[in-house]
Amino acid sequence: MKAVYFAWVRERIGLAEEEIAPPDSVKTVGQLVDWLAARGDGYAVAFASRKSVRAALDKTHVNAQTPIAAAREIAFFPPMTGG
Amino acid sequence: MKAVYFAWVRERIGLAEEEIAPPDSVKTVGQLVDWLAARGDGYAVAFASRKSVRAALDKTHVNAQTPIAAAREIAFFPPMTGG
Amino acid sequence: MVAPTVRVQVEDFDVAAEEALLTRGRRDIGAVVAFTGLCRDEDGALAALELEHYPGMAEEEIARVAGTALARWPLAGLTIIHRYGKISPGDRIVLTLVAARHRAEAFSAAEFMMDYLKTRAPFWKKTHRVDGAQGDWIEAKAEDEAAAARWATKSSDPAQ
Amino acid sequence: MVAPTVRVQVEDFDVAAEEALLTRGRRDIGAVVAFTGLCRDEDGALAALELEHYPGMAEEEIARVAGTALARWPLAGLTIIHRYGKISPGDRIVLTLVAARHRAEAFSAAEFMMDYLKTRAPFWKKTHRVDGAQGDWIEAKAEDEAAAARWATKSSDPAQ
Repeated sequence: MKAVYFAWVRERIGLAEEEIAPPDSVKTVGQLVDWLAARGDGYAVAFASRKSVRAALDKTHVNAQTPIAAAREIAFFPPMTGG
Repeated sequence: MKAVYFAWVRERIGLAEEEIAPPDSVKTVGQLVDWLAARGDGYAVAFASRKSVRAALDKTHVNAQTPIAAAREIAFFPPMTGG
Repeated sequence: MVAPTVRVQVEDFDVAAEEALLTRGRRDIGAVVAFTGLCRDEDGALAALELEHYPGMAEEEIARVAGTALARWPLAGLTIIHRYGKISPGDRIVLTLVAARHRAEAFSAAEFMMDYLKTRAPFWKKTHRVDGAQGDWIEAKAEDEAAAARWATKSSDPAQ
Repeated sequence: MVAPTVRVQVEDFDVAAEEALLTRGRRDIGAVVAFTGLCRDEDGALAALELEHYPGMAEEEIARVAGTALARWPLAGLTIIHRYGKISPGDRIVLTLVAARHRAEAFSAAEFMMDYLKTRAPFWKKTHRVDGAQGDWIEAKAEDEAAAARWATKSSDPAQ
Protein backbone atom coordinates (compact mmCIF):
# COMPACT_ATOMS: atom_id res chain seq x y z
CA MET A 1 0.00 0.00 0.00
CA LYS A 2 1.02 3.61 -0.36
CA ALA A 3 1.83 5.69 2.72
CA VAL A 4 1.74 9.50 2.43
CA TYR A 5 2.96 11.98 5.01
CA PHE A 6 2.18 15.66 5.53
CA ALA A 7 3.54 18.68 7.42
CA TRP A 8 5.90 17.79 10.28
CA VAL A 9 5.18 14.07 9.94
CA ARG A 10 6.61 14.35 6.40
CA GLU A 11 9.58 16.42 7.60
CA ARG A 12 10.47 14.06 10.45
CA ILE A 13 10.23 10.93 8.34
CA GLY A 14 12.02 12.70 5.49
CA LEU A 15 9.65 11.37 2.83
CA ALA A 16 6.43 12.66 1.26
CA GLU A 17 5.33 9.16 0.29
CA GLU A 18 6.49 5.58 -0.01
CA GLU A 19 5.27 2.08 -0.77
CA ILE A 20 4.99 -0.03 2.37
CA ALA A 21 4.35 -3.74 2.84
CA PRO A 22 3.40 -4.38 6.47
CA PRO A 23 3.16 -8.02 7.61
CA ASP A 24 -0.26 -9.71 7.81
CA SER A 25 -0.19 -9.32 11.60
CA VAL A 26 -0.69 -5.54 11.14
CA LYS A 27 -4.47 -5.28 11.00
CA THR A 28 -5.36 -1.81 12.33
CA VAL A 29 -4.17 1.75 11.83
CA GLY A 30 -2.72 1.73 15.35
CA GLN A 31 -0.75 -1.45 14.65
CA LEU A 32 0.56 0.10 11.43
CA VAL A 33 1.77 3.14 13.40
CA ASP A 34 3.62 0.81 15.81
CA TRP A 35 5.19 -1.02 12.88
CA LEU A 36 6.23 2.23 11.13
CA ALA A 37 7.60 3.77 14.36
CA ALA A 38 10.04 0.85 14.61
CA ARG A 39 11.46 1.43 11.11
CA GLY A 40 13.98 4.10 12.09
CA ASP A 41 14.78 7.25 14.02
CA GLY A 42 12.75 9.63 11.81
CA TYR A 43 9.69 7.41 12.09
CA ALA A 44 10.13 7.08 15.85
CA VAL A 45 10.25 10.87 16.22
CA ALA A 46 7.30 11.39 13.88
CA PHE A 47 5.13 8.97 15.84
CA ALA A 48 6.53 9.74 19.29
CA SER A 49 3.25 11.28 20.40
CA ARG A 50 0.63 8.87 19.08
CA LYS A 51 -2.24 11.25 19.82
CA SER A 52 -0.62 14.08 17.83
CA VAL A 53 -0.73 12.12 14.59
CA ARG A 54 -3.96 11.74 12.64
CA ALA A 55 -4.63 9.21 9.92
CA ALA A 56 -6.77 8.92 6.81
CA LEU A 57 -7.47 5.70 4.92
CA ASP A 58 -8.18 6.26 1.24
CA LYS A 59 -8.75 9.96 2.04
CA THR A 60 -11.23 9.45 4.86
CA HIS A 61 -10.46 10.28 8.49
CA VAL A 62 -9.94 7.16 10.63
CA ASN A 63 -8.75 6.34 14.14
CA ALA A 64 -6.27 3.86 15.60
CA GLN A 65 -8.88 1.11 15.89
CA THR A 66 -9.90 1.24 12.23
CA PRO A 67 -8.96 -1.95 10.29
CA ILE A 68 -6.66 -1.32 7.35
CA ALA A 69 -8.39 -4.04 5.32
CA ALA A 70 -7.92 -3.49 1.58
CA ALA A 71 -7.05 0.23 1.72
CA ARG A 72 -4.74 1.41 -1.05
CA GLU A 73 -3.49 4.61 0.60
CA ILE A 74 -2.89 5.59 4.19
CA ALA A 75 -2.00 9.15 5.20
CA PHE A 76 -0.44 10.43 8.43
CA PHE A 77 -0.46 14.08 9.43
CA PRO A 78 -0.67 16.48 12.40
CA PRO A 79 -4.02 17.89 13.56
CA MET A 80 -5.33 20.07 10.76
CA THR A 81 -5.06 23.86 10.73
CA GLY A 82 -7.03 24.89 7.67
CA GLY A 83 -9.47 27.74 7.33
CA MET B 1 -43.64 70.66 18.96
CA LYS B 2 -43.33 68.82 15.68
CA ALA B 3 -45.06 65.47 15.23
CA VAL B 4 -43.87 63.17 12.44
CA TYR B 5 -45.59 60.02 11.23
CA PHE B 6 -44.28 57.06 9.25
CA ALA B 7 -45.62 54.09 7.25
CA TRP B 8 -49.26 53.19 8.01
CA VAL B 9 -49.44 55.69 10.88
CA ARG B 10 -48.71 58.41 8.29
CA GLU B 11 -51.21 56.93 5.82
CA ARG B 12 -54.02 56.65 8.38
CA ILE B 13 -53.52 60.16 9.76
CA GLY B 14 -53.05 61.48 6.22
CA LEU B 15 -50.08 63.66 7.14
CA ALA B 16 -46.31 63.13 7.16
CA GLU B 17 -45.79 65.82 9.80
CA GLU B 18 -47.49 68.68 11.60
CA GLU B 19 -46.99 71.19 14.38
CA ILE B 20 -48.93 70.24 17.50
CA ALA B 21 -49.57 72.15 20.72
CA PRO B 22 -50.85 69.74 23.36
CA PRO B 23 -52.14 71.25 26.63
CA ASP B 24 -49.88 71.32 29.70
CA SER B 25 -51.81 68.40 31.17
CA VAL B 26 -50.23 66.13 28.52
CA LYS B 27 -47.00 65.11 30.24
CA THR B 28 -46.09 61.68 28.84
CA VAL B 29 -45.88 60.00 25.44
CA GLY B 30 -48.91 57.88 26.37
CA GLN B 31 -50.96 60.93 27.26
CA LEU B 32 -49.98 62.56 23.98
CA VAL B 33 -51.21 59.49 22.11
CA ASP B 34 -54.57 59.72 23.94
CA TRP B 35 -54.81 63.42 23.07
CA LEU B 36 -53.92 62.81 19.39
CA ALA B 37 -56.32 59.84 19.09
CA ALA B 38 -59.20 62.17 20.02
CA ARG B 39 -58.38 64.66 17.21
CA GLY B 40 -60.28 62.86 14.45
CA ASP B 41 -61.11 59.62 12.70
CA GLY B 42 -57.72 59.18 10.99
CA TYR B 43 -55.91 59.62 14.31
CA ALA B 44 -58.32 57.27 16.07
CA VAL B 45 -57.64 54.55 13.48
CA ALA B 46 -53.88 55.16 13.54
CA PHE B 47 -53.72 54.77 17.32
CA ALA B 48 -56.49 52.14 17.66
CA SER B 49 -53.97 49.52 18.77
CA ARG B 50 -51.76 51.37 21.25
CA LYS B 51 -49.19 48.60 21.39
CA SER B 52 -48.76 48.56 17.59
CA VAL B 53 -47.50 52.14 17.53
CA ARG B 54 -43.93 52.95 18.57
CA ALA B 55 -42.63 56.40 19.45
CA ALA B 56 -39.34 58.29 19.31
CA LEU B 57 -38.61 61.55 21.08
CA ASP B 58 -35.98 63.66 19.33
CA LYS B 59 -34.99 60.54 17.35
CA THR B 60 -34.56 58.21 20.35
CA HIS B 61 -36.85 55.25 21.05
CA VAL B 62 -39.17 55.90 24.01
CA ASN B 63 -42.17 54.22 25.62
CA ALA B 64 -45.59 55.43 26.81
CA GLN B 65 -44.29 56.33 30.27
CA THR B 66 -41.54 58.63 28.97
CA PRO B 67 -42.10 62.32 29.84
CA ILE B 68 -42.31 64.60 26.83
CA ALA B 69 -40.54 67.39 28.70
CA ALA B 70 -38.87 69.84 26.31
CA ALA B 71 -38.70 67.52 23.28
CA ARG B 72 -38.87 69.30 19.93
CA GLU B 73 -39.90 66.35 17.78
CA ILE B 74 -42.00 63.30 18.44
CA ALA B 75 -42.35 60.48 15.91
CA PHE B 76 -44.97 57.73 15.71
CA PHE B 77 -44.55 54.62 13.57
CA PRO B 78 -45.30 50.89 13.38
CA PRO B 79 -42.83 48.28 14.63
CA MET B 80 -39.74 48.52 12.44
CA THR B 81 -38.98 46.16 9.59
CA GLY B 82 -35.51 47.20 8.45
CA GLY B 83 -32.62 44.97 7.54
CA MET C 1 -11.15 53.12 18.92
CA VAL C 2 -12.69 52.04 15.61
CA ALA C 3 -15.22 54.44 14.04
CA PRO C 4 -18.02 52.65 12.21
CA THR C 5 -19.01 53.66 8.70
CA VAL C 6 -22.78 54.14 8.47
CA ARG C 7 -24.62 55.17 5.33
CA VAL C 8 -28.35 55.37 4.53
CA GLN C 9 -28.83 55.89 0.82
CA VAL C 10 -30.98 55.31 -2.26
CA GLU C 11 -28.07 54.06 -4.39
CA ASP C 12 -26.87 50.49 -4.58
CA PHE C 13 -23.55 49.63 -2.91
CA ASP C 14 -20.46 47.68 -3.96
CA VAL C 15 -19.64 44.98 -1.42
CA ALA C 16 -16.12 44.39 -2.79
CA ALA C 17 -15.26 48.10 -2.77
CA GLU C 18 -16.49 48.48 0.82
CA GLU C 19 -14.52 45.40 1.85
CA ALA C 20 -11.38 46.79 0.18
CA LEU C 21 -11.80 50.09 2.06
CA LEU C 22 -12.04 48.22 5.35
CA THR C 23 -9.04 45.93 4.84
CA ARG C 24 -6.65 47.84 2.54
CA GLY C 25 -3.15 48.14 4.00
CA ARG C 26 -4.12 46.12 7.07
CA ARG C 27 -2.16 43.03 8.09
CA ASP C 28 -3.88 42.41 11.41
CA ILE C 29 -7.26 41.30 10.07
CA GLY C 30 -7.88 37.55 9.99
CA ALA C 31 -11.62 37.48 9.31
CA VAL C 32 -14.13 39.47 7.30
CA VAL C 33 -17.85 38.70 7.42
CA ALA C 34 -20.02 40.41 4.82
CA PHE C 35 -23.78 40.06 5.20
CA THR C 36 -25.88 41.21 2.24
CA GLY C 37 -29.65 41.39 2.55
CA LEU C 38 -31.52 41.09 -0.75
CA CYS C 39 -35.10 41.69 -1.88
CA ARG C 40 -36.98 38.40 -2.46
CA ASP C 41 -39.90 38.19 -4.90
CA GLU C 42 -42.01 36.03 -2.55
CA ASP C 43 -42.51 33.27 -5.10
CA GLY C 44 -43.31 35.74 -7.85
CA ALA C 45 -45.94 37.78 -6.00
CA LEU C 46 -43.75 40.80 -5.25
CA ALA C 47 -43.02 43.44 -7.90
CA ALA C 48 -41.00 45.71 -5.61
CA LEU C 49 -40.46 46.85 -2.06
CA GLU C 50 -40.82 50.50 -1.06
CA LEU C 51 -38.56 51.25 1.89
CA GLU C 52 -39.50 54.24 4.00
CA HIS C 53 -37.14 55.49 6.68
CA TYR C 54 -36.88 58.19 9.34
CA PRO C 55 -34.07 60.46 8.07
CA GLY C 56 -31.59 61.32 10.76
CA MET C 57 -32.85 58.76 13.25
CA ALA C 58 -32.03 55.87 10.91
CA GLU C 59 -28.35 56.89 10.76
CA GLU C 60 -28.22 57.67 14.50
CA GLU C 61 -29.84 54.41 15.53
CA ILE C 62 -27.57 52.30 13.30
CA ALA C 63 -24.51 54.17 14.61
CA ARG C 64 -25.66 53.60 18.19
CA VAL C 65 -26.04 49.83 17.65
CA ALA C 66 -22.66 49.80 15.84
CA GLY C 67 -21.11 51.48 18.89
CA THR C 68 -22.53 48.74 21.08
CA ALA C 69 -21.05 46.07 18.79
CA LEU C 70 -17.65 47.81 18.86
CA ALA C 71 -17.76 47.97 22.67
CA ARG C 72 -18.75 44.32 22.93
CA TRP C 73 -16.30 42.67 20.50
CA PRO C 74 -12.71 43.58 19.55
CA LEU C 75 -13.30 44.58 15.93
CA ALA C 76 -10.94 46.08 13.36
CA GLY C 77 -13.68 47.67 11.26
CA LEU C 78 -17.44 47.88 10.83
CA THR C 79 -19.50 49.20 7.87
CA ILE C 80 -23.28 49.29 7.60
CA ILE C 81 -25.12 50.54 4.53
CA HIS C 82 -28.93 50.54 4.38
CA ARG C 83 -30.86 51.57 1.27
CA TYR C 84 -34.30 53.15 1.09
CA GLY C 85 -36.72 53.90 -1.76
CA LYS C 86 -37.99 51.42 -4.33
CA ILE C 87 -36.10 48.13 -4.49
CA SER C 88 -36.73 45.32 -6.98
CA PRO C 89 -36.48 41.57 -6.35
CA GLY C 90 -32.86 40.46 -6.55
CA ASP C 91 -31.55 43.89 -5.55
CA ARG C 92 -29.45 44.55 -2.46
CA ILE C 93 -31.09 46.22 0.57
CA VAL C 94 -28.53 46.18 3.34
CA LEU C 95 -24.86 45.45 3.97
CA THR C 96 -23.15 44.69 7.26
CA LEU C 97 -19.41 44.25 6.98
CA VAL C 98 -17.26 43.27 9.95
CA ALA C 99 -13.48 42.90 10.08
CA ALA C 100 -11.74 41.34 13.07
CA ARG C 101 -8.66 39.34 14.07
CA HIS C 102 -10.67 36.16 14.59
CA ARG C 103 -13.75 34.67 13.00
CA ALA C 104 -15.89 34.14 16.10
CA GLU C 105 -16.21 37.84 16.91
CA ALA C 106 -16.69 38.77 13.25
CA PHE C 107 -19.62 36.33 12.94
CA SER C 108 -21.15 37.36 16.28
CA ALA C 109 -20.92 41.09 15.61
CA ALA C 110 -22.40 40.74 12.12
CA GLU C 111 -25.34 38.66 13.34
CA PHE C 112 -25.89 41.02 16.29
CA MET C 113 -25.95 44.05 13.96
CA MET C 114 -28.52 42.41 11.66
CA ASP C 115 -30.75 41.27 14.53
CA TYR C 116 -30.80 44.79 15.95
CA LEU C 117 -31.21 46.52 12.59
CA LYS C 118 -34.33 44.42 12.01
CA THR C 119 -36.02 45.54 15.22
CA ARG C 120 -34.49 48.92 16.09
CA ALA C 121 -33.61 50.81 12.90
CA PRO C 122 -36.52 53.03 11.74
CA PHE C 123 -37.25 51.49 8.34
CA TRP C 124 -40.58 50.17 7.07
CA LYS C 125 -41.25 48.07 3.99
CA LYS C 126 -44.33 48.33 1.81
CA THR C 127 -44.96 45.69 -0.82
CA HIS C 128 -45.90 46.41 -4.42
CA ARG C 129 -47.62 43.37 -5.88
CA VAL C 130 -47.16 41.93 -9.36
CA ASP C 131 -50.96 41.94 -9.86
CA GLY C 132 -50.93 45.73 -9.40
CA ALA C 133 -52.89 45.60 -6.17
CA GLN C 134 -51.97 48.02 -3.44
CA GLY C 135 -49.62 46.07 -1.24
CA ASP C 136 -49.48 45.91 2.53
CA TRP C 137 -46.86 47.09 4.95
CA ILE C 138 -44.72 44.16 5.98
CA GLU C 139 -45.40 43.28 9.60
CA ALA C 140 -42.67 42.98 12.17
CA LYS C 141 -41.95 39.36 13.04
CA ALA C 142 -41.91 37.99 16.56
CA GLU C 143 -38.92 35.86 15.55
CA ASP C 144 -36.92 39.01 14.82
CA GLU C 145 -37.69 40.34 18.30
CA ALA C 146 -36.60 37.00 19.73
CA ALA C 147 -33.40 37.06 17.66
CA ALA C 148 -32.51 40.50 19.01
CA ALA C 149 -33.45 39.57 22.58
CA ARG C 150 -30.91 36.75 22.77
CA TRP C 151 -28.05 39.29 22.63
CA ALA C 152 -29.29 41.18 25.70
CA THR C 153 -26.91 41.40 28.63
CA LYS C 154 -27.21 43.41 31.80
CA SER C 155 -24.40 45.72 30.76
CA SER C 156 -24.79 46.18 27.03
CA ASP C 157 -28.34 45.92 25.78
CA PRO C 158 -28.83 48.63 23.16
CA ALA C 159 -32.56 48.33 23.85
CA GLN C 160 -32.01 49.99 27.25
CA MET D 1 -30.84 19.72 -4.30
CA VAL D 2 -28.16 22.42 -4.27
CA ALA D 3 -24.69 21.33 -5.42
CA PRO D 4 -21.89 23.08 -3.53
CA THR D 5 -19.00 24.68 -5.40
CA VAL D 6 -15.69 23.56 -3.88
CA ARG D 7 -12.29 24.68 -5.14
CA VAL D 8 -8.79 24.17 -3.73
CA GLN D 9 -6.34 26.36 -5.60
CA VAL D 10 -3.12 28.38 -5.50
CA GLU D 11 -4.70 31.46 -7.11
CA ASP D 12 -6.50 34.23 -5.27
CA PHE D 13 -10.29 34.44 -5.59
CA ASP D 14 -12.74 37.25 -6.29
CA VAL D 15 -15.44 37.40 -3.61
CA ALA D 16 -17.74 39.66 -5.65
CA ALA D 17 -17.51 37.44 -8.74
CA GLU D 18 -18.28 34.33 -6.69
CA GLU D 19 -21.21 36.09 -5.03
CA ALA D 20 -22.55 37.18 -8.43
CA LEU D 21 -22.34 33.57 -9.69
CA LEU D 22 -24.33 32.37 -6.69
CA THR D 23 -27.10 35.01 -6.86
CA ARG D 24 -27.37 36.00 -10.54
CA GLY D 25 -30.90 35.65 -11.88
CA ARG D 26 -32.21 34.53 -8.49
CA ARG D 27 -35.11 36.32 -6.83
CA ASP D 28 -35.60 33.91 -3.95
CA ILE D 29 -32.42 34.73 -2.02
CA GLY D 30 -32.82 37.07 0.94
CA ALA D 31 -29.44 36.66 2.61
CA VAL D 32 -25.83 36.15 1.55
CA VAL D 33 -23.06 35.64 4.09
CA ALA D 34 -19.50 35.83 2.78
CA PHE D 35 -16.71 34.84 5.16
CA THR D 36 -13.18 35.66 4.04
CA GLY D 37 -10.21 34.37 6.02
CA LEU D 38 -7.05 36.46 5.66
CA CYS D 39 -3.40 35.96 6.57
CA ARG D 40 -2.40 38.06 9.62
CA ASP D 41 1.20 39.22 10.12
CA GLU D 42 1.16 38.40 13.86
CA ASP D 43 2.22 41.90 14.89
CA GLY D 44 4.92 42.05 12.24
CA ALA D 45 6.62 38.73 13.03
CA LEU D 46 5.21 36.77 10.10
CA ALA D 47 6.65 37.11 6.58
CA ALA D 48 4.35 34.52 4.99
CA LEU D 49 2.37 31.36 5.55
CA GLU D 50 3.06 28.18 3.61
CA LEU D 51 -0.13 26.16 3.28
CA GLU D 52 0.30 22.46 2.62
CA HIS D 53 -2.71 20.31 1.75
CA TYR D 54 -3.61 16.73 0.92
CA PRO D 55 -4.68 16.88 -2.74
CA GLY D 56 -7.88 15.02 -3.37
CA MET D 57 -8.79 14.57 0.27
CA ALA D 58 -8.99 18.36 0.81
CA GLU D 59 -11.65 18.74 -1.88
CA GLU D 60 -13.49 15.59 -0.78
CA GLU D 61 -13.54 16.56 2.88
CA ILE D 62 -14.76 20.11 2.18
CA ALA D 63 -17.46 18.74 -0.14
CA ARG D 64 -18.53 16.27 2.54
CA VAL D 65 -18.89 19.01 5.19
CA ALA D 66 -20.70 21.17 2.61
CA GLY D 67 -23.12 18.30 2.03
CA THR D 68 -23.80 18.14 5.76
CA ALA D 69 -24.51 21.90 5.83
CA LEU D 70 -26.86 21.58 2.84
CA ALA D 71 -28.72 18.74 4.56
CA ARG D 72 -28.98 20.67 7.80
CA TRP D 73 -30.11 24.11 6.58
CA PRO D 74 -32.32 25.10 3.62
CA LEU D 75 -29.70 26.88 1.51
CA ALA D 76 -29.92 28.34 -1.99
CA GLY D 77 -26.19 28.11 -2.69
CA LEU D 78 -22.83 27.31 -1.09
CA THR D 79 -19.31 28.06 -2.34
CA ILE D 80 -16.06 27.22 -0.58
CA ILE D 81 -12.64 28.14 -1.95
CA HIS D 82 -9.46 27.29 -0.04
CA ARG D 83 -6.01 28.35 -1.23
CA TYR D 84 -2.71 26.58 -0.67
CA GLY D 85 0.92 27.51 -1.27
CA LYS D 86 2.68 30.64 -0.05
CA ILE D 87 0.41 33.38 1.25
CA SER D 88 1.51 36.83 2.41
CA PRO D 89 0.01 38.90 5.26
CA GLY D 90 -3.12 40.68 4.09
CA ASP D 91 -3.84 38.05 1.42
CA ARG D 92 -6.99 35.95 1.32
CA ILE D 93 -6.79 32.28 2.38
CA VAL D 94 -10.34 30.96 2.39
CA LEU D 95 -13.84 31.92 1.30
CA THR D 96 -17.14 30.51 2.50
CA LEU D 97 -20.15 31.95 0.75
CA VAL D 98 -23.69 30.99 1.72
CA ALA D 99 -26.94 32.11 0.08
CA ALA D 100 -30.32 31.44 1.69
CA ARG D 101 -33.85 32.79 1.98
CA HIS D 102 -33.28 34.00 5.53
CA ARG D 103 -30.32 35.33 7.45
CA ALA D 104 -30.33 32.92 10.40
CA GLU D 105 -29.57 29.84 8.30
CA ALA D 106 -27.01 31.73 6.18
CA PHE D 107 -25.07 32.80 9.29
CA SER D 108 -25.31 29.36 10.92
CA ALA D 109 -24.21 27.46 7.82
CA ALA D 110 -21.26 29.82 7.21
CA GLU D 111 -20.03 29.54 10.78
CA PHE D 112 -20.53 25.76 10.78
CA MET D 113 -18.50 25.44 7.55
CA MET D 114 -15.63 27.50 8.96
CA ASP D 115 -15.56 25.63 12.29
CA TYR D 116 -15.39 22.31 10.46
CA LEU D 117 -12.86 23.48 7.87
CA LYS D 118 -10.56 24.48 10.72
CA THR D 119 -10.56 21.03 12.29
CA ARG D 120 -11.42 18.58 9.47
CA ALA D 121 -10.01 19.84 6.18
CA PRO D 122 -6.48 18.48 5.56
CA PHE D 123 -4.49 21.71 5.45
CA TRP D 124 -1.45 22.63 7.51
CA LYS D 125 0.19 26.03 7.93
CA LYS D 126 3.91 26.64 8.31
CA THR D 127 5.11 30.09 9.30
CA HIS D 128 7.93 31.95 7.59
CA ARG D 129 9.31 34.54 9.97
CA VAL D 130 10.40 38.08 9.12
CA ASP D 131 13.78 37.45 10.84
CA GLY D 132 14.43 34.65 8.33
CA ALA D 133 14.33 31.94 10.97
CA GLN D 134 12.75 28.64 10.05
CA GLY D 135 9.21 28.94 11.25
CA ASP D 136 7.12 26.39 13.04
CA TRP D 137 4.02 24.56 11.97
CA ILE D 138 0.99 26.28 13.46
CA GLU D 139 -0.54 24.09 16.14
CA ALA D 140 -4.20 23.16 16.15
CA LYS D 141 -6.14 25.07 18.79
CA ALA D 142 -8.36 23.46 21.41
CA GLU D 143 -10.82 26.34 20.90
CA ASP D 144 -11.26 25.32 17.26
CA GLU D 145 -12.11 21.77 18.34
CA ALA D 146 -14.60 23.20 20.83
CA ALA D 147 -16.11 25.47 18.16
CA ALA D 148 -16.66 22.49 15.87
CA ALA D 149 -17.98 20.30 18.68
CA ARG D 150 -20.87 22.64 19.47
CA TRP D 151 -22.49 21.80 16.09
CA ALA D 152 -22.57 18.07 16.81
CA THR D 153 -25.97 16.40 16.78
CA LYS D 154 -26.83 12.72 16.96
CA SER D 155 -28.02 12.71 13.37
CA SER D 156 -25.63 14.96 11.50
CA ASP D 157 -22.16 15.14 12.96
CA PRO D 158 -19.70 15.12 10.05
CA ALA D 159 -17.09 13.85 12.50
CA GLN D 160 -18.92 10.52 12.65
